[in-house]
Amino acid sequence: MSAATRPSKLFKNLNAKIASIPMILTALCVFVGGTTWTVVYSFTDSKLLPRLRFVGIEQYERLWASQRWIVSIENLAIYGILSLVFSLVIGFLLAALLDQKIRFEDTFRTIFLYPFALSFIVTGLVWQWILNPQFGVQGIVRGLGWESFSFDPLYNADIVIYGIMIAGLWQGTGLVMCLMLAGLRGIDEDIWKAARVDGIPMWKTYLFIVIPMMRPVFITTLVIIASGIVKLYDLVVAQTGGGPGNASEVPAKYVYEFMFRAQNLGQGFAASTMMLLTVAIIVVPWAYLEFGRRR
Amino acid sequence: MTSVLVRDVSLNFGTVEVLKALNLDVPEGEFLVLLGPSGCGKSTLLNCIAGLLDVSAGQIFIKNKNVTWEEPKDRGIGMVFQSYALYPQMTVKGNLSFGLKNAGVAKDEIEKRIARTSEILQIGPLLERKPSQLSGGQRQRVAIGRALVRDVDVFLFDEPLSNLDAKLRSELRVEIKRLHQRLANTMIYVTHDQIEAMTLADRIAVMKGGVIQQLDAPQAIYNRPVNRFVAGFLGSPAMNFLDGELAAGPSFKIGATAVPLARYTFDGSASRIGPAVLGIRPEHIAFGDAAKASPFSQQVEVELVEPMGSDTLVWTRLGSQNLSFRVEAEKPLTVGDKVLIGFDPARASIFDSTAGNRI
Amino acid sequence: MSNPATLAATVAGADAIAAELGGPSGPRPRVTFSRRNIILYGTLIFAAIYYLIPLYVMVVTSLKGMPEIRLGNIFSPPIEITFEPWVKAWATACTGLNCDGLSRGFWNSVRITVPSVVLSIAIASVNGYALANWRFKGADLFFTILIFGAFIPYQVMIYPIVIMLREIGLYGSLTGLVIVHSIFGMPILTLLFRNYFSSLPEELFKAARVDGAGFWGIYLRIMLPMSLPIFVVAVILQVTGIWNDFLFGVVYTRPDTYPMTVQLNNIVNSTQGVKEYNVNMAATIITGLVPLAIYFISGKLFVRGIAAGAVKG
Amino acid sequence: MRFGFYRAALAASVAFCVSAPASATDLEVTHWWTSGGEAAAVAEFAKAFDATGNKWVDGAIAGSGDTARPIMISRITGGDPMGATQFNHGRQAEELVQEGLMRDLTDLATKEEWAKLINPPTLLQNCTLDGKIYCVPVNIHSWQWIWLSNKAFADAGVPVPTNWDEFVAAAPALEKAGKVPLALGKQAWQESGALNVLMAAIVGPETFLKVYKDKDETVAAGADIAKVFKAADDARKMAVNSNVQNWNEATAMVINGQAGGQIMGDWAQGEFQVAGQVAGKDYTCLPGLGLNAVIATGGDAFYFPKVDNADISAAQETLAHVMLSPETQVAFNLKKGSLPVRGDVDLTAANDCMKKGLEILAAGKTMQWTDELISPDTTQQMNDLMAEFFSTPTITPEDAQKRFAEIIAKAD
Repeated sequence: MSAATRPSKLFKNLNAKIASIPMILTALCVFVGGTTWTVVYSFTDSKLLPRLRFVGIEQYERLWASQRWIVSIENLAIYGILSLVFSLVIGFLLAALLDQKIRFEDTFRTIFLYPFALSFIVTGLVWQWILNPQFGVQGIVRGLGWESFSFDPLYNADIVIYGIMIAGLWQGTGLVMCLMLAGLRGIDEDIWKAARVDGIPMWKTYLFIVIPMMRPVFITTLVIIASGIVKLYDLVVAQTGGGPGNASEVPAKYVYEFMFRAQNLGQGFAASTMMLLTVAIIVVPWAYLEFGRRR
Repeated sequence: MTSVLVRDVSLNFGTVEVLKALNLDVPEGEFLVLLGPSGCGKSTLLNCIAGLLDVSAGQIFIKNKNVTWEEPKDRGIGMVFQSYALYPQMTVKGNLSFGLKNAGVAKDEIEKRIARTSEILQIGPLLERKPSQLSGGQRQRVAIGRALVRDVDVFLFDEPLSNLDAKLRSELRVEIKRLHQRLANTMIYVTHDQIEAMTLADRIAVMKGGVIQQLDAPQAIYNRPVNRFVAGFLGSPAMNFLDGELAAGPSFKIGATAVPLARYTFDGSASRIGPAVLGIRPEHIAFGDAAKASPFSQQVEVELVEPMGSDTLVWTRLGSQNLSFRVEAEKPLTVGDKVLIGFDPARASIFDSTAGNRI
Repeated sequence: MSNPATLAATVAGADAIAAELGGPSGPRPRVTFSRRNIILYGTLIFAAIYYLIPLYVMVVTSLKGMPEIRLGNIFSPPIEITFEPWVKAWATACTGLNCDGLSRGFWNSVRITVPSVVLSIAIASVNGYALANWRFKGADLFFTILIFGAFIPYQVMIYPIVIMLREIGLYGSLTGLVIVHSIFGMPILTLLFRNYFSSLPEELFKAARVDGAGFWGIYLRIMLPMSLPIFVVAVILQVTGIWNDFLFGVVYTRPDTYPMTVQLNNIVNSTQGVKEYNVNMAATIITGLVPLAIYFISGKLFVRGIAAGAVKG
Repeated sequence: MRFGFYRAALAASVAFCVSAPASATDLEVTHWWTSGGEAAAVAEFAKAFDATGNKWVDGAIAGSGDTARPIMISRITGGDPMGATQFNHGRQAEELVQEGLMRDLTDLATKEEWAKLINPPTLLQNCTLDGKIYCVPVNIHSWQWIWLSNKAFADAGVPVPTNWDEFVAAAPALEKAGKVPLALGKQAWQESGALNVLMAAIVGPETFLKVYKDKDETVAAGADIAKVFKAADDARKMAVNSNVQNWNEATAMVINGQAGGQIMGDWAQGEFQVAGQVAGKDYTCLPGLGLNAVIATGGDAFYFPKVDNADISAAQETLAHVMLSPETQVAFNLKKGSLPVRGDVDLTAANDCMKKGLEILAAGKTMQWTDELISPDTTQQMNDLMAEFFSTPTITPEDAQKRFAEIIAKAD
């Protein structure tokens, strides 16, 4: 009984590999290649055009000495943490409410979801308008006679980032709600029956039984929300342009403006490298554990 | 003639060894059952034979051909799955013909084979339906048909009846057995249900931890299990195990009681002195008058009665250890009754108390 | 209790039972305005108002004339409804020298969106399928990189991609833009498809392999017909994303193929003295109509698809 | 070889076309002129160019140069250049020229004697690199203006000021009348622009150049500049209630009398014109804030990316020629509110403000502006600083000046 010649390892699952070529190319050329390129050029003094004139870590020194960059980082941290928490909490609450076998579920769901169809630019413009102190909410409340009422988040440097968050949540929570609703629908009905018979209050059932069961949904949601947060740019530009002053600057905007407005690619690349580094430190080990080691 | 030969097959998932240098030789036309608890590697072995999993080491031969690196479709096998795995968007007919079309079988030949298969399985009237319009039993019949229609030498069944209710299960069990008698193909059947194993198999391979514990005819395994695991896994209600001590004589001491072992056939040359476990099946324990004739008998008190229709399982205590025995349903026993029980040590099994091997 | 004798014998106790019988019987009454319902619907309606206000403001404003807008209240309904702003936004608003409003970009957007959606979904679904069912060596590494890619701000990638497209000679062409959209849609879509395909019973895949179907055979004949829900999700996400895209559309194409969003930006940002809010709002709504329509039409399927794509991780 | 053949064929066809009116070539021109006055002005270019038998394909991208520039640069470096593109002349396109991506216009310039026509000569210098000319300046824009609303001052019952100091003094009266004294769009470039205008006006061109040209940080940290920051502090206080973003929205506040004045370049004039206002009657303009009547000669220029297509090359030359022709210069600049780049054109149609500018120009009182002196990178840092300063009342003028001096010390 002679053994057949062993097919080369490379040709095993050949079709699967061929089909994955676009993915592999994207991963290697665009994401790894582009990232490497960015990192390399962050050590140069490239201005308008990328040039390989190395200047060591000069760009990084300048980056961390920049007040604007510090503000950007702080803003992203505040916005990121709060909008992550609020998206998840609001999204989950809305989903839980919709899951109570209510009437008009379709209507409510559509209402919560439709903002997601609109771009950040549109979202920013509309909310900029609603939050405008002259003719927006503040103006109207004052018009009703409450003269001292003050609500001008976009014009107050201390709270402007929250003003942006109001709009961001408006746009994004619908999708989170949908994901959560889907997760809730996937929970075995028997769990609810068991909890009811055992007399466990509803909130406890959600908190200690249902939410832990929805781990995969939370992970998908987390990836989607978090990737959106890091990229936060359009919304800020449309709503405040980074203002008042630089109170609502975010890293992605810093990157963009140094690359193209200030024509200092090196500085822009240094800032992007810092962003990518942060993302890599958080995402890669986690993604590897989450997705890589699955059996 | 050997139909399926598994030689030194190992399979690792990372550092976990799922199959350990496993050997198996299935003669042509045999109905072999792989039996074991979940996680014992029985389904994994079946998937390896089917070619759905790549082995880490070793070889697999089907019909004397080394198929270790062959694609599943080229191995000459048909497979039936637990969840039926019918293609939901295709009709029954589409399901049956899918594999044949892939293999490039001529149209009229496909028609012929489908006609024959649906005749054998009586699924003729279902041919134009979608799987979602079928009942569980019908679905599984179609799934069997899908394997049948391929006209192959070896059928692989992966727990095909587990998703069915008890009644359907026993019906289909009989049908599979008839099918095997009619076709006389080699069949390898994975199950965790020992009744299926006992009723269907020519031989049973009992597996645990990626290793075949015992491979033998059902009755042999039932009567002379090689270790405590096999003994406990086969038989319902389960075998009684009594801890005690092997003593010279030879006899087996349970507390103050001694069971004479003169009629027991010892295996090999293991130590016949020291702590051991005596296993005796409930149906091998005699009761009342019959017990008097047994080489060993003892007066016990009834603690619990489980009527099962055809007979009754009675729970009692020997020394401080639980013991159950079977009596005919007509015998009216109630809790508290004092009765005489006894058994023939020749029908018992004695195991090493640590390794669990048969002594 | 079927025995009348027994019934008669227990007459003494019947009073007690009668008292019991007078108690709850039949279906439990439902109170429409129970506290629970008030809180439940109250919260939902409150939330719905928050979500609807911007849409209301947009619509109302787009139907007002400029003098009315200057008067102030953005929430008050139009006194005199005018469709002028809509007409202007669609047909006559100027950007630079071109005064044909959004109409100019509409077909460009369609021409960009359709192939981009098709290609990106085709690639991502095959990726997801390969990752879920074929798991070749190294696949997980690429997948991890892809997830990492989801977090890269687009702006960072503008330059490297300009260079890549230039090198392969696709810069400025529609093909180039379609590729760019496929690349940036890939991470999240692949994740969803991969999750979806791993949630399908694995035995189905095994059965198909035993039946002799290959990589493509299984994908096309078995997997695709079962994947309507996740395809709906993917289509919605991609249509929304690509239709609303401004950055790639403007950087990687040329003026004759600029998408609608470029016109929107031009209309909204080229202010002529006073901002024409009504025209801006009308333009905004018109631009959003396509994705909005898709949402409204496919609402239920979306949740079902998401359920399939996200629930199993 | 085939390629060579095509070249020859193309050259032949070009030679054929030169005598006959040029065959219709589509030339894509990108720019960021989309506001009312700007669009009207650019239409003049298009009209003149179309009259030559070619076709102007408009590639307007709204949202100021910051949105448009990355797109233009990507297009040029991506190998898919447009026919012509706007840049502020100065240092924005420097590297593109160095990379050899822009077309050398020296031959045309020599033929048409641009050196003689263009006034002031610094304009052409800004288009020159290593002795070669790469761009066509089309207008002169000066930042140093304050635009005052006559109506606002009338409402407040105070006379229209004639210089910055009077303006500051009039602010309380304006506020009392419910006006915003100074309209200022909350965008960084407007805020740092205002600072530079104040600097040029208060300390004069010499000190200004010491700071920006010589990058002298001791001057930047000195007492003169301290006065400038003090004035910026005044401006900050006066603009507290100015809740607009875009420059033309701020201008609109001046136009409708909501605000007293706005510091803004001469392009604001186009907005007054579109609104039908008359200089001197409805609004007043003070060059150099009424303190120091000098104007900077920044402005817009058109660059022509290198292309391989002979038809387009020919069209590029035609466009360059058209842009500098006297008629187009007049028509364009009247609409744009800027000054023409040649001294030999007839501008009798110009209004009050423009005439003021022309006089200053004729008197040779010009200076270089930041676009030409500092890199976009430094400009960005300036913008960031001023954005912070104008929106954060807690930053004292002294702090701001200290940080300003640091930027100047590291400027390039």
